[in-house]
Amino acid sequence: MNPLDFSGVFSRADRLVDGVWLTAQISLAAMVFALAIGVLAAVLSLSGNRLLRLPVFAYVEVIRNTPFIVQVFLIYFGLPALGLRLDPVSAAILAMSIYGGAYTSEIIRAGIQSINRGQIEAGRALGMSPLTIFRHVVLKPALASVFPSLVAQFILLLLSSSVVSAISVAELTSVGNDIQGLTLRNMEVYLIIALIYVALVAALKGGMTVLERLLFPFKFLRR
Amino acid sequence: MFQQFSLNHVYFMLTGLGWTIGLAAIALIGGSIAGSVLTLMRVSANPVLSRIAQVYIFVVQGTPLLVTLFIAYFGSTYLGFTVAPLTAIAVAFSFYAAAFLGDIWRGAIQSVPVGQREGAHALGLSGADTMRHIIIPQAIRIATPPTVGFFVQLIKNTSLASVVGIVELTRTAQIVSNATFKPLEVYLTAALFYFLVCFPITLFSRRLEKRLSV
Amino acid sequence: MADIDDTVVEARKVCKFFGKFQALADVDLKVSKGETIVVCGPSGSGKSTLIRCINALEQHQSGDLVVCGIPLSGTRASIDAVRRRTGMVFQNFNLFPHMTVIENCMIAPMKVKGMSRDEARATAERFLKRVHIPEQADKYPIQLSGGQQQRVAIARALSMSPDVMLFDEPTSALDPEMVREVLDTMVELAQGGATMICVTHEMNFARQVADRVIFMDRGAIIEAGEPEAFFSAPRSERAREFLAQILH
Amino acid sequence: MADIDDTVVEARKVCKFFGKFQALADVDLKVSKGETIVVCGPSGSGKSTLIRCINALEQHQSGDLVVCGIPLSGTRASIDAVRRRTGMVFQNFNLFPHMTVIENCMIAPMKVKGMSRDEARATAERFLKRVHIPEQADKYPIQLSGGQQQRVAIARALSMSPDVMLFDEPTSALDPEMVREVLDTMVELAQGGATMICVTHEMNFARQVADRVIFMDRGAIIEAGEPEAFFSAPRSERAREFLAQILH
Amino acid sequence: TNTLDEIVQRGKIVVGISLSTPPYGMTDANLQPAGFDVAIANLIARDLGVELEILDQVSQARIPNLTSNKVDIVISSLGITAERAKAIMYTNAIYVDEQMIIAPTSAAIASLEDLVGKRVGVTRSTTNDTIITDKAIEGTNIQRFEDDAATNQALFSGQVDAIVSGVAAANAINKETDQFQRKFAVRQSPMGIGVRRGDFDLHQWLNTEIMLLWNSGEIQAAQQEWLGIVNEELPRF
Ligand SMILES: Nc1ncnc2c1ncn2[C@@H]1O[C@H](COP(=O)(O)OP(=O)(O)OP(=O)(O)O)[C@@H](O)[C@H]1O
Ligand SMILES: Nc1ncnc2c1ncn2[C@@H]1O[C@H](COP(=O)(O)OP(=O)(O)OP(=O)(O)O)[C@@H](O)[C@H]1O
Ligand SMILES: [Mg+2]
Ligand SMILES: [Mg+2]
Repeated sequence: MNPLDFSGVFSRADRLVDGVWLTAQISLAAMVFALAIGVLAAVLSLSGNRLLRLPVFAYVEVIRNTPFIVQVFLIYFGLPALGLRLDPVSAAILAMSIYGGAYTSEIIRAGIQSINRGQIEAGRALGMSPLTIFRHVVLKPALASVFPSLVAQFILLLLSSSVVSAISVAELTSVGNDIQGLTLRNMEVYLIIALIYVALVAALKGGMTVLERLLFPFKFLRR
Repeated sequence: MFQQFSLNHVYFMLTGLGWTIGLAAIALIGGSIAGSVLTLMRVSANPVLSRIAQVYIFVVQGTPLLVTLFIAYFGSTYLGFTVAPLTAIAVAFSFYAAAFLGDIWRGAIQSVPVGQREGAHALGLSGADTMRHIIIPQAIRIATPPTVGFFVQLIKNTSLASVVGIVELTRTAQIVSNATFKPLEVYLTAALFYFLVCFPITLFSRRLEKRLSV
Repeated sequence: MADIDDTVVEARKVCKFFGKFQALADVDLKVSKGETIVVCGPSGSGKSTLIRCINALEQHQSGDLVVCGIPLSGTRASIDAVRRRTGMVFQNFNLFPHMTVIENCMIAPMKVKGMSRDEARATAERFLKRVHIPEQADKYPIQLSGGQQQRVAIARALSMSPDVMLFDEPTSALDPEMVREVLDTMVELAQGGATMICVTHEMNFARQVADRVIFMDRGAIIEAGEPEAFFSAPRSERAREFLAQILH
Repeated sequence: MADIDDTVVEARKVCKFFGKFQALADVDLKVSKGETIVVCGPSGSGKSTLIRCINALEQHQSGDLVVCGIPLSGTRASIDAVRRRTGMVFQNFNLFPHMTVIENCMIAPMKVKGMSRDEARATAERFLKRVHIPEQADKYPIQLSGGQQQRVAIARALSMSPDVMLFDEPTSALDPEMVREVLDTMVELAQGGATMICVTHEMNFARQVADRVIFMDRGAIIEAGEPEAFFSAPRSERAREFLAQILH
Repeated sequence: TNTLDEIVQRGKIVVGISLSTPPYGMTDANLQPAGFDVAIANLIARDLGVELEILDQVSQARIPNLTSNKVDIVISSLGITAERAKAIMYTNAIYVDEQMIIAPTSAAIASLEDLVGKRVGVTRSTTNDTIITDKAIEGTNIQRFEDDAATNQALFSGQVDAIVSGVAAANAINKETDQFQRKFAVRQSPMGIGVRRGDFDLHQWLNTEIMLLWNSGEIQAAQQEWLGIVNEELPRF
């Protein structure tokens, strides 16, 4: 049995830092887009129109029931056949957004459904248009009520970014794999990588907690 | 030297699918048992137990499953013993699933209104009877949709088992893809297999959700 | 929109069905400017449905309903116009939990009437003063007592300067000690000349300010009259039974 | 557990704190067998806390509380014993939604008293008859009206044959017409000789059956007396104010 | 413990091979393990007089499998580098690969300089990777994929301008299409068998075996059959 030897990992700390940075960037970008897709899909899936609901249903089910890696491959290797050539980072962000959007939309749908009908009626009784009601009466409390689930989903999205190493995105896992290849110190690399991911998740959670307090102060009030 | 992507390969991938389903069963059973333990710790009145569970959930949820599995399988050598691949999988997946199920189930238990617990206590029901006859039956209805949703992700995550040398569906796809150099076709086939396994489950979960919400 | 006479609400043979169930049966009602009407009746008798039809939250199926001079025809335009000119107060307040008290009162004037933020704030402050809680303007609804929340809801409805105020059991979700403060606010409103239709079982309130009490059962108006006459000598058997029940 | 005299509940200088907040301040109370006590007072005055301490849902911090002859010492045994001998009815019914009406009434006799299923069913049926809804036995709570649900809750508590029944605002979540049926059931109980402590603001009920009315404010019992005397001439200023408020 | 004795005693050698790296490790039309690494493993088992058990492994598991005793040796197109040799022991080389640049036939690429500003695909952690990383001129955009199929797919779908590949893979591509061609060789790199550190008896036996197999021409035959070329000389150390 080899004793653990971290020197080969530590000497490449600069590359790990680059990897962490890229992981953070693509994950944050994907979270923003996934949220946007999620809101849109949730609204469509709650519409009375079958023609709008059905595509959303298909989207959500196909994405949730197939491996993420396949979605990544299709976007990176498949789209060029249709004339759309994305660089690896853009392809990764797109794939993660689509993947995250499917889960996010289900969460947001639940949030919108949890809004008391009375709230919507109050908006109507005040003469607000449906769009105004959605924007000012429904969306914010809906997001507020499902915020913890959204954060949990975002954490999974962050962790899923490790998959895009398959299309040559030099994020954290990919850098880790490179170092493994060079040093053959797999256990050492994984231990360090795991620590970094836990730290990233902690940072994300912390940031989201602050954000929650800023965006939804009314959740934390007591009489 | 390139092979044509043929029916033979599809059969090969079907054997991988068999492994995937077997692994999923192991993960679901192990995860449910470990998840129950963690849930009980998490909702227990003992602050130390609940705190340990909380830290556990945080760390394991934040660690990529591949790394957890890697440490379970290869890390044991550093402790001076070896484990069989299936043991490592059962352990790693149980630990991983426990962290998520513990969270989901705790939420479900806590979302049963306090009045229910008080109603039971006021009748003189013991803590265990209250849990068994009053809280859990109601929590199960709340917990079922997210639990089923997580199970689907768990099934897809069994693809990581290739790291301990098990030739499950994704690994067969890798092997075939590298033999035929047709990754798109091969992975699409694999995706279809996953879909056929998972879609009925999510559909079931949707039905359930609808039925429970009325 | 000829408002030549003083009629604010006029219903003629209004019927409303939920599927096969008839919730309103040939309802005739005329409410003039400045009147205060109290509607009572057993649960499920159609009280809420009636006032929800009046502000177009529900669409009636037959009969004529003219509110603030606008015939409710089911068109978007008539619905919008009626909703702007009616104010509604719900049993459960239905304040927007994510907005402060004053924001609750500003959002409709800004988004519906197109008021500027400053204008809306000034209006909102005026009405919060009217319901005696100007000092709560920057709190969130959850920080207020039930009675205070309901008064905010009244101020919010008033902030659109409606021609008629509709109340649907505004005090029945309140702790007994808070009922009083909301009723007092409503009495002031009525005495200040507002047109009001109130679904309520607060008989003392009815005695104090109602011009007419309307008793409904199974979707129909069974009896209508001055409060004293109605309470002391209800004409119908059903009204007698009902009054016996709620005045335990 | 010597029950030599007829005292069912005896509180001496009972204090209860939530953190630093004192919810009960030196409460003294003695309730004898067969008595009906009505507790009233403003929101937050500690009424619920008092009866929750009596059936050990909350643990008091100082003073002595003896219920059905058992000193509530905080031990598991004393808590269990007291909960078996007291029945509680909540404002929101707290029926178990996943059980039928009769199952709601059978679970405690079976699990706590070890009755057989048949025995428990017979008992439950008896009490459902007592509250006049034997025909609803196989429905689920959600299929019943609020008044019926509360009567099931009473039957469920009775099915343990408690020495004292505790009611925490049993009618305040009900539609006005349903209040009557629940109060009638409670009146029957009281007249049948049950020992009862009821938190309620139904003053007619208090007049009809209460042996004593207790008025609480800020955790303390301010006044106690016969209903007529209390309502017509409350001694304390606070009680006067309070009564003025709830009897709008 | 002496791994060599153990192998003989239990009558079985467990060899870690990746079955997803043709032509080294793969499955044949009957889905049986095949390829150059498999052929060498068969020869070794034959000469040890023991049964052969092949354990399929993904690239991250190659070394941990070895160091945690899950396998006896690793034959997995393991390129020899100084840093890697700190983690495991290498036997003498069994094959010397030539790293080629493959690009569209129409592309004007003749030297490392021509790759500046271009996207060059390579399979992560392979010798190909090590070499191009080492040799590429500043400004070359190296993109690493997880396996050869993905690397080749990147070339086919135009996501990279060129890839670095071993001779065998280059041959295979050329057999399939003439849209892509070898441009130039970057360097030669030897591949060995991986042995646990300290397993000197086994290491010595394998070196002996490799020398004998070379002398009998069996290594060359395996190279010819699976890789399509035969090395003139194998470096020894
Ligand atoms: N959206 C709806 N769909 C179907 N039936 C409805 C709907 N809204 C109301 N109803 C039915 O119409 C009848 C009248 O309801 P409404 O709410 O107007 O009664 P109410 O007099 O306000 O009673 P309550 O005192 O309980 O508020 C009831 O039987 C009710 O079940
Ligand atoms: N679990 C608790 N934690 C902290 N404070 C509490 C808790 N339960 C009650 N209190 C506080 O104790 C005080 C008394 O509460 P209690 O519920 O006994 O009042 P009440 O007289 O029943 O009022 P209401 O009429 O509103 O039911 C209140 O100020 C309340 O905020
Ligand atoms: Mg109503
Ligand atoms: Mg209370």
